[in-house]
Amino acid sequence: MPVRVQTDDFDAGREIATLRGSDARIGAVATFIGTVRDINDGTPVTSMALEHYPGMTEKALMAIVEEARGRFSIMDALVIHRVGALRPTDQIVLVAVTSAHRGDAFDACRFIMDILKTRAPFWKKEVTPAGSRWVDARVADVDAEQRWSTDA
Amino acid sequence: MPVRVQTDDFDAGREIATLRGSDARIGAVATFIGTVRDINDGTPVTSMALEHYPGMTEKALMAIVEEARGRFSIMDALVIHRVGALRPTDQIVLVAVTSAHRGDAFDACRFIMDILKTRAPFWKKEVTPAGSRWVDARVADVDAEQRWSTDA
Amino acid sequence: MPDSRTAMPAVTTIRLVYLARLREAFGRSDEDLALMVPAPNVAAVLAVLRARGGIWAEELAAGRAVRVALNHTVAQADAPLRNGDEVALLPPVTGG
Amino acid sequence: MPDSRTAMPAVTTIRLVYLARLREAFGRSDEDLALMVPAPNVAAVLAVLRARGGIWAEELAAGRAVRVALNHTVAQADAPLRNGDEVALLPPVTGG
Repeated sequence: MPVRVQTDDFDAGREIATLRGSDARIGAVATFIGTVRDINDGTPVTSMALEHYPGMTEKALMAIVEEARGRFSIMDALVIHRVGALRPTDQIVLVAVTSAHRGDAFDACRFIMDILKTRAPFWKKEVTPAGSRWVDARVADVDAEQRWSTDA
Repeated sequence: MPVRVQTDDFDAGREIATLRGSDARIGAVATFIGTVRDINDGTPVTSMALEHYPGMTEKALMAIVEEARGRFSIMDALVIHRVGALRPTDQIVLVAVTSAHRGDAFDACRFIMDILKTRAPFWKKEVTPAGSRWVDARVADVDAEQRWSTDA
Repeated sequence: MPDSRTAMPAVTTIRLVYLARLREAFGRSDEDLALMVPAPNVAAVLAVLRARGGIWAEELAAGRAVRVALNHTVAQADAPLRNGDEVALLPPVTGG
Repeated sequence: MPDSRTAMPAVTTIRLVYLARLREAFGRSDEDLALMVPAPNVAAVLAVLRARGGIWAEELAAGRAVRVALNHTVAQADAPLRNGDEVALLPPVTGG
């Protein structure tokens, strides 16, 4: 299963090693890790709650991985997304992609992150000194997704 | 020291954790790992020797990291490149970049790899069933480097 | 057997799911909704909810960035609904 | 003290380093080279090496993709040389 939604933390090194296995066709592994920052939109963030839509989440992530497979020449891909209570410096998401060459690995990894940001049903609620607030969707994320439709 | 040249293998997970430290300004970590494939240009590869130019290598890698810092908004970067005898599935190179946002992390990581491929003084000599051969520079790598000069 | 063209429209019961900010705004995470319209679709559900007025009309007003998922896949307004379907209302996502 | 404009050119001794394929082609990894030209530069070194003929002329022919590093930094043909400089000849790199 190339996608996982979990409350537990993940060990990026171990996940990458498992994804690579002993496949000697792989020449490139591109990885992205998203982490919780202690500030957002200028406001200190003390913690956050990550909520998702069980049932849809895995399906949406699988669809994104399949779309990446169709667009890029990759061997394998892994997406892990955490939910629940998270604090600054905690890991949120891992995307790892293996390929023969680096171009496809980088492209597919970035593609998966860009599409995940606008399509996967996750929501962040931040706790700040002024109370808690749902995070607003970023215009930059919509722009990043658009990039892939105009490139196509 | 953000660059290292070594014969020993590296633990990507541990290196990423060290690079991140406890810096809560980091929201994105982009990582690339290059690995030895068991085939190149259609010929099976049983092993390879990676040679470099001691004295110049660290200097060249440092210059690439500094150029990335100047171009992209990043917190930190790490480059580890192995030399010596390597076999298929072995790790060759690690590039890891931390940033507040993923765009800069991805861009800087890819930039460092693209420039490393055409400017850092490393040479691969492959052992194949037909004997050993120095690997030819790839046109695709020169193209990848060019991309950054036209973008600038 | 009555002619289907003149029969009363059957009742279509769907499951509604509200996520994140919408769950808090509406004060509930889910509910069952009985639609008594012929050929019910996603647009019909939104019309019924908007007709409740107040926060419902406000949050689901045209132009608000609410996405609808039908049985866990994003669906358009004209997607037809069947008995037992799960229809979720999703505010803009902010994962990753 | 003689006028520097009419003096004999001083000898500039540099260290040459050959990497990878070039080291194997030339059968050596390094050597010292004494240049007896005024204002010696990278181009002068290449000219001296090409004048050796054979594999030297072949590998260093114009149009061959050989890069020169002066004291560990890539240098152009007009880069001036001083006593003790390290000049390395690099075939196209293939790391990463």
